[in-house]
Amino acid sequence: MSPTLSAALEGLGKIVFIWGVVLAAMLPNLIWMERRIAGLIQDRPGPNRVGPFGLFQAFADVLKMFMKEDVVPIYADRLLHTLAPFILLVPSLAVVAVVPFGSRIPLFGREISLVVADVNIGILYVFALASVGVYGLVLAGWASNNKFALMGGIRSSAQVISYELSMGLAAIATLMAAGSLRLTRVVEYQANGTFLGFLPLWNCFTQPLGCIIFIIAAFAETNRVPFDLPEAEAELVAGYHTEYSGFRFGAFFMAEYLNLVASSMMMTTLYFGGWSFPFLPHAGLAGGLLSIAVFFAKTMCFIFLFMWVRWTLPRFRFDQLMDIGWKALLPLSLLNLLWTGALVLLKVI
Amino acid sequence: MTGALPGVAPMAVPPGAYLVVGTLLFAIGLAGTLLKRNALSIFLSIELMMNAVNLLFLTYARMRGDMAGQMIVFFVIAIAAAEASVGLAIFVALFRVRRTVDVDEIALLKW
Amino acid sequence: MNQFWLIPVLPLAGFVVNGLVALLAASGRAEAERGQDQPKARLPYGQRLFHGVVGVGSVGLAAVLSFAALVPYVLESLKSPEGLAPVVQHVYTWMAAGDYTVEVAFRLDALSALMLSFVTFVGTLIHVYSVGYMQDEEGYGRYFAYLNLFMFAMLTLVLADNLPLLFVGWEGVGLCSYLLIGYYYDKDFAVAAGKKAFIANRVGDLGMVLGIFGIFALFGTADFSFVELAKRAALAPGAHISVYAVCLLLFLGACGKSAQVPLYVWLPDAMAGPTPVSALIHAATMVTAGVYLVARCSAVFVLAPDALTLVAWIGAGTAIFAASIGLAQNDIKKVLAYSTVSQLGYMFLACGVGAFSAGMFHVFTHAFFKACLFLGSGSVIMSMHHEQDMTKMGGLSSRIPQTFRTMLAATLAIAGIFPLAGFFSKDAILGATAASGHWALYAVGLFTAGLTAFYMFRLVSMTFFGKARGDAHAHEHAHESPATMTVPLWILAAFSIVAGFLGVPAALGGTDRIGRFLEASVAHPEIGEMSHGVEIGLMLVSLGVAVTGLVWAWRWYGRAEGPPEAVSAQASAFYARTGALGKLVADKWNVDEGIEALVLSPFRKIGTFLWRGFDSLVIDGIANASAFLVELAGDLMRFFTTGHVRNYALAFSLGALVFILYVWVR
Amino acid sequence: MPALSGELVVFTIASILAIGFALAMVLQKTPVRSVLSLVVTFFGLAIFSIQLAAPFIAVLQVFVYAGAILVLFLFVIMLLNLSQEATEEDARPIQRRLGFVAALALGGVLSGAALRAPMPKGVAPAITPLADEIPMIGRLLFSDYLLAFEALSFLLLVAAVGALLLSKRRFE
Repeated sequence: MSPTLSAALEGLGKIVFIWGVVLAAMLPNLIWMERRIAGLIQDRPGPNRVGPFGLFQAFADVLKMFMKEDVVPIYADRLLHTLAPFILLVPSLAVVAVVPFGSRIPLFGREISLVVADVNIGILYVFALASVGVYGLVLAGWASNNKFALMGGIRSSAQVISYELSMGLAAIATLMAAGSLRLTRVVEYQANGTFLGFLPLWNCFTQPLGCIIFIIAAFAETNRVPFDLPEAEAELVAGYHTEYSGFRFGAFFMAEYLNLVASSMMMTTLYFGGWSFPFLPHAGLAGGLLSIAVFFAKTMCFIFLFMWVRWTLPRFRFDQLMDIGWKALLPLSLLNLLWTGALVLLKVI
Repeated sequence: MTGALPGVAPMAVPPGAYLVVGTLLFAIGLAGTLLKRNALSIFLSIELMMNAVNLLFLTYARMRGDMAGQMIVFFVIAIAAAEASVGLAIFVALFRVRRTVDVDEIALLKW
Repeated sequence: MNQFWLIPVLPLAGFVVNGLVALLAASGRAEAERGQDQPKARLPYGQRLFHGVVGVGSVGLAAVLSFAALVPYVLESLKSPEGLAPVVQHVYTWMAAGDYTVEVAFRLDALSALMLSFVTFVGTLIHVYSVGYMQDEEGYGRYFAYLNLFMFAMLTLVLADNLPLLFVGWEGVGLCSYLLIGYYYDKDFAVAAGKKAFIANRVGDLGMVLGIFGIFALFGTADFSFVELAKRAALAPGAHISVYAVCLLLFLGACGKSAQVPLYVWLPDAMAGPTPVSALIHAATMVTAGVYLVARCSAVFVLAPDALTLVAWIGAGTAIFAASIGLAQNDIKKVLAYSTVSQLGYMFLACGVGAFSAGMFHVFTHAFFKACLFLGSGSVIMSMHHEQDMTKMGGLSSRIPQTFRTMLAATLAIAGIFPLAGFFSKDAILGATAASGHWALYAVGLFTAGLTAFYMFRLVSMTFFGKARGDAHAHEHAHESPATMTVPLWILAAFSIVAGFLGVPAALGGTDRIGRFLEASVAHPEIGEMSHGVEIGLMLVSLGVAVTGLVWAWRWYGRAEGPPEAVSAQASAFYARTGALGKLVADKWNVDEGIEALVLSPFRKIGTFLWRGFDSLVIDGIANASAFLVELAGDLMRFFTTGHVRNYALAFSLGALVFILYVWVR
Repeated sequence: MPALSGELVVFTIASILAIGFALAMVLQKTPVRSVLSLVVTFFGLAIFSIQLAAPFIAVLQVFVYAGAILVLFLFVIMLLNLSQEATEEDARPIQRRLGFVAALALGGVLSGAALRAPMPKGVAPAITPLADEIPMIGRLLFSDYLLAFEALSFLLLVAAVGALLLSKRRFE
């Protein structure tokens, strides 16, 4: 096999694997999971009829959506109205490409790095895409030609721009610690080393403040409760997707869960050591496979956290949201930057 | 494109092509600036012009193998951010008073 | 005691302390009195005590120090036939330019010792006097601060070892003179008088500065070592200035400071200041600085006999001119002011005929009796509740006997009555003038002596004799001054009587100690010999003239009495007896009017022309024309100024297009 | 003629996208659509940047321009609810014609000038290996461009304060 061809095959394999896992294995189950967790928290069974434990409920839901009529309001901007859900989908899918989902596995005589694209500007790339994602919401809101939708769109643009700032500043601290924008380097840095002698050198331990800020900002970026003001069903009917139905509403639905997955992956990668876990080997074939398992386990934990929070906390008011973003998170993220800088300077980490 | 180091490889595309695209984008932006009447559209056109110039800078930097061009672009982008925030704030304030952002209706330069 | 740099520094410290405290107190007072209608004029006793102690103390200490320095020096000097070499003390280098350095250095030699003695002595007495005289004044602290500053400047002037440093003192005393003349800054005439003094002095100072440059050009140094060079006539090679010119320039400076014709006009007006200031600055010390300068540079003047002759004539002319004006003044201080000018003329006359030591002798004696007279007049004025017009006085001899007696002694001294101080010093001058063979100058001097006796006795007669004129109430309440004022008077009167014995001429069996003492410092060119018999004869003649003047004044004014209506008669008595000439004299020879007509008015006309003709028409025309052009251009540009930002952007890009094309095509 | 390589293909597609959507941006009557067209143009420009060995700039362009500035534009447009451009006739038709001419002429002249400028012969010298680019930019920012960098930070602060003040409602 020529090197070029084998490299191409390797890349293709990784792409198929990661997107296959995310789209085919995780997404449908997430829908089921969310509803079951909601049931758990609200002390009710949740979906349990379709298939064992109601596991096929997601397929039933998707089928239902595809069957429904796809309505486009008459005064809507037809092109943008159609485009908006897919604009929302693309960035989340693209983010997954740079996430290192495992260490290296030796396969077919090759040392395979378990990341689709190990770009040198990894973190920036993630933020660039995340910042573009907001177009989907804004356009959906605007194109619908509906005042509730418009309000949702405006809210989401303001919210995303505001929280992107704190999120970025928090993430900059992690790359300061690792000394690279490359996500594989960030994970390797966390995997090799200890903090204070007994803790793994995970960023969540060295910069707890940054970690909390990032998580909060991630909630806001994904428009999840308690930051789901763009949809805010109590005020704006359904916010930006008021005028969506059927297949395109399903796309929004999917995008939301994709965002959830992508955010959880980023949290895992940036703050919780990615695919590494103390005392577990990650070299060799077995270690490589184990690292993949560790990574997805951590990701699932965060997904669970998202859902847990969603069914637990009430929603913020918009002015509260802005206050938290600008008056609390932004200064705190600067403080975190200082803190991390001091740690780096004092050679503690 | 992993593994490829574009900085080391010779340019596969003639630099002149970048320059022509850059100047064309600049001209389009200029046309927008001169022909549009919505202040925000004019502003957008100006952003396009700036980015066209950025492209020229990057091309020259690549041609000369010099980082200075990239640094200038970095600064241009940062200044554009400042300019956009202030400019848009001005338009918002203006709109509150005049209920329009049509530049032909806000001929305040002649008083 | 050779740390005599402390002598000027002590009053400086006094100035700083007094000035700061006065400033703080004044600001505090302004704070406290905000909203009150009547500001309290008189300071609290504590403050007055503080200012008095600091003011008098610093100057008194300086006086003690200076006597501690100069008494041993003088005694030592009188023992050696050649005199002692000057003691010079370097403090620090002020400026260094190439090879030449200007040091802050102080010098004690015969001349400065003489000046130092009476400056500190009289200065201290006047400070003490001021404690009483100024007690009702609001600016008590300010007054003492200025007076201390003046003492610092005067002592710097006297002790300086080089002309630049001397010039510092020279300008310093000028500044203080200005400040103190304008002490009553809320009175227009005082402010005007201050400005007049300042401006007149600037004219002289210009000559002074140029004269210093000239000295430097002539001798290559401005240290007083040039005096030695001048004695050997060792001019620097390639000096492009004549000694004559340098002497004239220096003399111009001296004229300004010492109020000689034609720059004397400021001194009579300077009487607007408080009377002790008149006594200290405008009679005893500062105004003699010019004489001191000429004496200091006497060796240079000797090299230019023509310049000396000019000095003599200016001096004599000033003497008789000022004396004649003094004849008809009714303001008691004005009389004394013109008297001062006249006496200064005498001093320059002495210098002019080559008798520099005689001139300095007169400076010395004059300091005592003129200070005494001024302080006495201050006492009179105070007792008359600030009345200065002599026609409203009279009969005060019984009301203020101490003042009367001391002033009478000083009057006799200035009139040249044997054996008081003025007799010896004036006669030294007249004798030297006669010996030099300038009989015309002698005649002028002699006549002036008669005039002096006349106007001085006229002053005494109008003030103290006869019956009270003017406000009877004021006369009844006239009271003797406090001891702080009378004690200095007595001391000064005593010195007016005895100071002359320092210079008893050989003809009267003396040894002219002061003359011999000064020989070390000033030039003493050959003047000419006179036998003792002739000298005694001349003395008798001048004594006779003086007595004649006294008697004449007594006959005209001594018994003048009568009710208040007689005031005008009293005033016009002089005109009645002297006719048109008297009127002219009483009008001060119309000098101020002449200056107005010949100098100021042309200047004003030129100024008016420049204003109306040049500025209004040409300058404003240019300005207006350019404004018009701009307006025109603006009208033109208005067409392009649409206010539409897109038009501007279009014009901008078209301009850019043209520019790029130009660059490309070129 | 350079060989038809993958890079050239990418360039061609990107330039068609960039120019096409730039034109669309100008021709659109709807501000929102203009913004979206510009976003696409910027993505084309980002591709150029990557091709010109400036991936950092490319990401920055997407991040700052597409992700922040243009979202801000959208926000303002939606806040002011601007839907259509004014339709009535231009008061000064000369502006329209002259503007068109000027843009055309300037574009022509500038491309001409750019093309006629002397090109470096042979292989362009390497900027840096890709991996070292970002640390290098960081080092340059804090050494050679320190003054500019600090001035820039001050400018951003002033701009933030200014924007805040301008957009604040004044309660009298």
